[in-house]
Amino acid sequence: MEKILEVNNLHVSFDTFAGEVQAVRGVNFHLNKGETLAIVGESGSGKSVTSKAVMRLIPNPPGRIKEGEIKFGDRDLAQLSEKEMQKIRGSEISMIFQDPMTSLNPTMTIGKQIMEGLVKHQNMSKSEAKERAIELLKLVGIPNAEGRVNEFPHQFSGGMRQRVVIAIALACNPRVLIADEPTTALDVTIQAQILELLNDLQEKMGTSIIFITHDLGVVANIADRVAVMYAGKIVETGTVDEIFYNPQHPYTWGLLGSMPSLDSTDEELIAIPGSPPDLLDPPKGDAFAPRNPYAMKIDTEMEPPLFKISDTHYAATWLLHEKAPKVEPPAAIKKRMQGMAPSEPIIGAKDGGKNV
Amino acid sequence: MGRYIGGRIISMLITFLIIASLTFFLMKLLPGTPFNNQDKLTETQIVQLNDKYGLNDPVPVQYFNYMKNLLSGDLGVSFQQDGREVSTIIGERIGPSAYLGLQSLVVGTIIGLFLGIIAALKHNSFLDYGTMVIAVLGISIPNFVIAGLMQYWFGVKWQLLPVAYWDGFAYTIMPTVAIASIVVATIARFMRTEMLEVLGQDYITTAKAKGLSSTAVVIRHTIRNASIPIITIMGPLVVGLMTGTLVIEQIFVIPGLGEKFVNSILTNDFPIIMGTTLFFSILFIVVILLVDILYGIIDPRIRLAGGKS
Amino acid sequence: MKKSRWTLVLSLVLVLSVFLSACGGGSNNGGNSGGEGDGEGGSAEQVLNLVETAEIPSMDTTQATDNTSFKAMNQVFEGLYRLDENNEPTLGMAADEPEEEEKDGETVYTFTIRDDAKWSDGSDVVAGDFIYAWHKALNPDTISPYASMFGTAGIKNGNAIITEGDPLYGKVEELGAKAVDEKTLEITVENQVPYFKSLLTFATFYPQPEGYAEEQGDNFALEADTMLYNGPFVFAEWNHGEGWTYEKNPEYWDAETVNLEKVTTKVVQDTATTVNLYETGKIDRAGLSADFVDQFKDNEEFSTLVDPTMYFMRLNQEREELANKDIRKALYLAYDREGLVNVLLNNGSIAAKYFVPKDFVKGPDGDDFREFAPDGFYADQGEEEAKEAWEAGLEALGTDSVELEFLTTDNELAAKIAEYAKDQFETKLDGLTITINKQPWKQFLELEDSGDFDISTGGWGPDYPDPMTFLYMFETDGEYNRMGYSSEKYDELVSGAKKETDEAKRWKMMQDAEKVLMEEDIAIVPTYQKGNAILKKDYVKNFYVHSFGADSSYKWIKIEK
Amino acid sequence: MSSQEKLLEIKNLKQHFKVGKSTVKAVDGLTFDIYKGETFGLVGESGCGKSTTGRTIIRLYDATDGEVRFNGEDVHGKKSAKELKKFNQKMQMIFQDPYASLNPRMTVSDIIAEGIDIHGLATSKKARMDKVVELLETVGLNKEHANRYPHEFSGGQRQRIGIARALAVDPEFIIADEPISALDVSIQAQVVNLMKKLQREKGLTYLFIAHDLSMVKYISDRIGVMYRGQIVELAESEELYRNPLHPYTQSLLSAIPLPDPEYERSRRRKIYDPEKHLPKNGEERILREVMEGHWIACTEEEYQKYQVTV
Amino acid sequence: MSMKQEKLHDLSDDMFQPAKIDSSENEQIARESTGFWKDAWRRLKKNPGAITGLIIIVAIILLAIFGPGMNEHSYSEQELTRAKLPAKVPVLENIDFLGVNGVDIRGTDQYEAKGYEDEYFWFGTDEFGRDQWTRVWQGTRISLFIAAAAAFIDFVIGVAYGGISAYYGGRVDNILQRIIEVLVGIPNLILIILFILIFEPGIFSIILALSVTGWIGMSRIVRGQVLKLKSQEFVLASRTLGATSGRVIGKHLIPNVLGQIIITTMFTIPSAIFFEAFLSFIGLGLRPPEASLGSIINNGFRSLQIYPHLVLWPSIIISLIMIAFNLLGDGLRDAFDPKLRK
Repeated sequence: MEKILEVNNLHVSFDTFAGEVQAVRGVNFHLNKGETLAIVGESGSGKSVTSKAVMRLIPNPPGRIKEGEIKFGDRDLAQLSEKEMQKIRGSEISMIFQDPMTSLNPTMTIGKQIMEGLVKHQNMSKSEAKERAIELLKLVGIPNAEGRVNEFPHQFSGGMRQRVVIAIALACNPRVLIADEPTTALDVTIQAQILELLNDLQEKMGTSIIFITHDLGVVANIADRVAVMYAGKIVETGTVDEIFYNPQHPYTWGLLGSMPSLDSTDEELIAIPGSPPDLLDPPKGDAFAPRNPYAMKIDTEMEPPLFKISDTHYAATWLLHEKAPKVEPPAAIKKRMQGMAPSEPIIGAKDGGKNV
Repeated sequence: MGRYIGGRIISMLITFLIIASLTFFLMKLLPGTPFNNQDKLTETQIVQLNDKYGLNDPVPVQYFNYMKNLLSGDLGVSFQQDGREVSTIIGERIGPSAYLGLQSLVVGTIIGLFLGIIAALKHNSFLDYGTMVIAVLGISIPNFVIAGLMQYWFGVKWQLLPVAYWDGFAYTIMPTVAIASIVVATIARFMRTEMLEVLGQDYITTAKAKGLSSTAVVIRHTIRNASIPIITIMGPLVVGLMTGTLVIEQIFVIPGLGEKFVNSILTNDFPIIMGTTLFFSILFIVVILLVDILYGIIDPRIRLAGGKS
Repeated sequence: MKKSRWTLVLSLVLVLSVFLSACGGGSNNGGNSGGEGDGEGGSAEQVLNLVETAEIPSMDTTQATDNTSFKAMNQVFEGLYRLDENNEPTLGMAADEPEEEEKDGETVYTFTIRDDAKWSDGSDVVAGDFIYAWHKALNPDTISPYASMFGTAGIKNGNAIITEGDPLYGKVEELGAKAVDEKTLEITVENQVPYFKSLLTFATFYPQPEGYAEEQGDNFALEADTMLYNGPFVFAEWNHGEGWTYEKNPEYWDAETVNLEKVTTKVVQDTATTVNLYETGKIDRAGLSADFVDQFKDNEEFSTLVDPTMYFMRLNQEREELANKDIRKALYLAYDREGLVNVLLNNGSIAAKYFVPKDFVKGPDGDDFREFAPDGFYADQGEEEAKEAWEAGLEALGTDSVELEFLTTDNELAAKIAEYAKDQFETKLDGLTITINKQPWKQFLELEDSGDFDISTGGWGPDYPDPMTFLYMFETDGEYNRMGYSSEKYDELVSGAKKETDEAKRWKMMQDAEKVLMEEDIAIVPTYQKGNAILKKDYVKNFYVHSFGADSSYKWIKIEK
Repeated sequence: MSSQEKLLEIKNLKQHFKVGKSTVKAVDGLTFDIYKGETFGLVGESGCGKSTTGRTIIRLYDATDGEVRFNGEDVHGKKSAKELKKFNQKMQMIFQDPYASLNPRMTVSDIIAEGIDIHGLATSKKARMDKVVELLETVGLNKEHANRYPHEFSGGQRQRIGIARALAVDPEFIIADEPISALDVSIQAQVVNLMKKLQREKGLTYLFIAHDLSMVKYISDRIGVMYRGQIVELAESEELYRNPLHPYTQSLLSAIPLPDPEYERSRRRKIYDPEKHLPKNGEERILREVMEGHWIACTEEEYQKYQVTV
Repeated sequence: MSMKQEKLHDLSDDMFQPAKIDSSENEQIARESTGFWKDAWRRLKKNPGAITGLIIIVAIILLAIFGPGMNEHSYSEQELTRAKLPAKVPVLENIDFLGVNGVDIRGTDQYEAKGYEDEYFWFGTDEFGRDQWTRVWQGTRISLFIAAAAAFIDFVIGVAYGGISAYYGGRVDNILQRIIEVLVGIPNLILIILFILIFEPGIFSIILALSVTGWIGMSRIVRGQVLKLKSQEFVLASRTLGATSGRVIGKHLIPNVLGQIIITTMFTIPSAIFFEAFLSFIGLGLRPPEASLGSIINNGFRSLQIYPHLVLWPSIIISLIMIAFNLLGDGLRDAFDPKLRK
């Protein structure tokens, strides 16, 4: 599989009044061509920062990429100048943001906002760009695109605005689309529509997507592979089935366990106790240790490396160390691992219009 | 929209009438009549003069007469400038004030916007502080001191500009600078705040993510959105400037309205006080209305019909 | 010929010291309204550039009340007489000195109007124009603030017509003035005064073009083109609030005497600006406030002039403390006038312990009025005597502390003088506290008029060349007494002098009156006689400044470069 | 669902807002009861009026029309300050935004003790502090947190502080207005577990407002589905999920993504189009009980049909 | 994947014993406790402009308090023989370019000329021979007092008015806002003259005059903020707890508007000083020999060209006050802005 983007040992810090906040602390992942990689984690886990770092959109100051490389083809994005980066943004890598209500310029027609990228990257004339903008609006499912291209953002509903944002992002046929919680602010039915749209578009255009979310339901729906982030690090990564049906990291267990399933009975949800660590002063050892009911002494001393479970599946927990005691995952997780887990990962099975 | 403006105009008229009435009564509270300074008048003559201008009538009668005349468009005649129509006097005075005010506004706004933008883009840098200090300096030195210094250095010492009078563009330069310094400071500070606000908005990130250059982001997305709220402070600023500043007008010998207004109050020239007050209020109310309408035109989010959406 | 130096003293215009009734003389060769272009040509262009501190409120001779208006009118209009270089009335519209005729104790003067007396539209100035203007001034509907001038001049029924309740009230046709024919004007005087002719130079006695004025109606004299001129100049331009421009009047009977082609006048209120304009050659004459004197006193173009204008403090004698003569004496003596005139004013003003000014009028013997007491009263007494008097006064009052309110205006100079007075009084007179009440001009007058003060500052300029223009003020219940002063002896002397026809006796009575006021009663505290510091280009010749009536005349000015 | 004692009865509740010249009918004729000790879930998409309903019940807004009876007393008829105070003590609210719901200028102890102060529930400073510490411990925090400021806490912690504040006055009934929608998944479970625990221990009754159907289903005994200011379906939660009758409910349920890739691959979404669902001849849909405890807004004709299907 | 696999084998078994995790530690907050004000102060400290402003303000306030007492002269003691001496400062007089050696701009040593060789007037003397140093600081004191008092009144009225207007909203708001519209329309110079007449000139009248319409700006700010705040959930929470309006306003609204109020006050003070200077310019105001910075500048202004020291020192101080308050105000705005909070 062709790796289109590879992030190695990425560190991002923010200098605040209180000191250096290490938001991302050595993240490694890659994105294959045509796939959707979901990065899951709670707020403050560094997932958004990671994605912004890829786009080099971390405001500096206070933020800065401390070290690491972001390989995009043969280029290292971390090293590019701002000018070179501008050529990549919007044309080769695009981004969609969380809140469609605020991510559009309120005083510019949506047509112009779409056209900007086209004019910049594809040297289109205004009229060409406008035509293309209308096409894009149609593509993302906005009815009466010819008329609406001249309207302002406030004349659109939230879901429609998010479609516009997607149209902007897709304008130049980017190879990578980074979607930073694009459905979090939307209602379920609208969310479903947007997810369907993204799936469709990916099929049509073959774009690789990094999808950032904290909603495991959405992950299950859209992802091919999943990276679970905690406290600025990736703690488990694998295919979607591996993560959902054979999770290995206690944090992943916690995440999965804390969601009720529709058929669940009255049993208590698995809550992860406490709060994520303060990245101003990350704890020694495994950052998850204080919240981990299975924590071992080594967790408070040393950071766990990524243990390999399969070719695609890695997890950073000392529980996978040969000397670690075998632990029983919580009941709900066990149920997942036994009952529902298919023996083989079903990566290729994504095709075939599963959604309406 | 038509209905909205209609409604606004009616409420404006009411406000206007209340201002007219209150000013009238307040003015009547000022001790003395316009004729007590005419040193050699006898009591009889003062009575006669007061009679001539209806000043001996009971205040409600005077009020009634004044409002009656006002509504028929008659502002009366000046007491101090014997017999001249108030409207004529305002008419001949407003020109220089308005010209100077608008010129200062334009110059000040341009420089102020520029400084504000620079300061915001270089937030917390030396340039930011430097720019703000310059902006603040503009309002930090009393403007009669600035004006006096300029007049001395540019006018007398170096003879670069005319010392005073109102006789062409060269004559407007120093007063413009003196007045614009306040505008610069106000606009620069406001713009800086707005810019910082806008720069933190999500749509700026969207624009950057499109790959636009920093310049394009600043010009197309930031400045425009940051400038819109400036319109709100423009209203009072325009009125303040158009109506002239007494100090600058005196120093540079500009026959403007500010000087006339202050002197009318100090000489109990009732018709002029009323006339200028009403003129100011109308100007103020109208400018505010225009600003609101303009706001609606410039900011697509605000639809006039429903007020702010 | 009442004219108001009052407005001079405490002008309408606040900020800038009105103190300098600035006007400037001289010219340069530029000649446009801005007066630019120094050093352009050889032969001197007859252009003069001046500034004024206030705009002209009125050009209607019957309505004007202020200095600026009177000065402007003196250049563009002319009465039967006008003042010359020596402040003497010289023939104006009158062709000759009038014929005098005594009749039943009344004197009838018959004036002949010059044949070549013309309005600027070429029409004749006729006797009826005088009568028209004078009637207008007296008519209750159009009453002139200076209507009392007719009474002062002694013109028959002048007082009665404007006195409400008098059988003649409002009957203007009863005035002792008649147009016998087009060019003959007959004036009946019921009460002869020596300054009669001088008064006729005053604006209230100017003619108005009857037909034209009627035609213009309410617009008459409101703009440069709604009036006619019969003086040496006409208004070429009158931009209210900005300034005005005179041009030589070709129809003027004495046009050949007039040298100036053009005079520009701008309204400049700020002295600093005035000085800067002078320094850059934009104006030819500038009045200086004390702040600028040090800067220019070594300059050749600097000069000072003394005015017959007096400054003094009214002591409200209805107040218990000030009813005490010792207290008044203490205040009179405690005040160091030398410091005031030499340091604070610094403009040629003279420290004064008298009320009728120096160099103002000469008596029948040819001596200045002041000769009888050249240094004023209590001239040799000072601080020590002040303290003694103060102690005596306090004892009489049975107290050891006195608080007095010092009413003054917001005029900068007036405020300064008040500040100085406060310090003088408080440091020299133990137990005295002075509170300064600084009020805008209008309110100042209101408070002073209603007696709501202890001490107030005042100034007075002459309306006609006679000590009476000062002395009549403090008659019991006089309009300008305002401080509750009442002395039978004084009243007797003043009213006697008014009636006395023997000049020498009259003179003596007036001197006695001043003595009563100042020496016996110490009714007021005089402070100084006004001086003016002036910068004038030396190529401006014959700039005549008058001690009463209009401030100055431009008729004879010549530019010599 | 212990007893069937009605704690709260809502009849024909209406809340209309004037926006300029037009009127927004945020809540338009709601009728439902909440039984003592149960959790009643109210779901719907944003703008359907569910939050307004909660706020109107607790009198943050004055109802345009309708009746709210709490323990048999008409809440909105109450006038005197004393009665109102008593009511405020019985009914409490937990808010959505953990950042906006705590006053940034107050310490946690002052925030929690606000109710104690208002109702004079503590006799001394010490008693007040003890109560605060007790409440902090109840919600899983401790006394070291008492003197800190809200911004120092994580979202979950803040939400728990909000719960402690509501508990401080010992209420019987709590309106939870989307209490977890702003929280991370792992934290949502903390809060939900806490709420359940509190319900067990203190016999609380909840009105749980949310748009997250899986969580609502998990916590609620009965659920009302709101659409455009009205309840379109109301049933016990199991029943509602198993047997959704209203097309809108069906569309909502079919749109929820579940953390199960297998299921997701096969999920089919139903689309609700209100235009196509307009009742013929303009008849209004009324909430009718098609089977015991299962109510649905329908026309007479539809009602007949539903009865047949059921 | 950086750690080498083989190294992992070296770990001791002991390390894999369950750790005792104190559950309460989960909730521990590592950072030191910071209230809003502390936080803002920390941010302010990092802003050199604001700190410079603060230092200048403190220095000027101290000088205004102690300056007039730092020499033996009083602010009203006149002595015309020593009028208009330029500045002369011991020690510094020897450094020529500072211009504080008693020599006027025309090169005459005025101290020598007037016979005051042994005296020192640090800022020179005015036209009455009063010590300019004492007067300037006395004036600063009065200016600051007037400004502070006016700002205080603006604060009280503005906060109450704006607060009530926004809190009660609806009709009340409508009426109160109309009143403001009218007030803005009436020329306040008329009102000021009325005050000066009724209460006689002096500090009190000026403060009242400044307050007539001065509070409107404050009330607008407060109104805007309260409108925003009153629908915030913490306010709703307080109301559901049965809080009275007084409590909601006092405990919730005001403390949250306070930042804005302080910033506004920072800008009210300099504008009050300026307005007072304007009143001096048109001759209204204080009762001499009381003086404010404005009136001292105005008096000295005309001697600018010949006695620059009369206008130089007070101008520098008034400008410093303006700059300092503006810098501090801007700094506070940044410091209080929650958007910049991390």
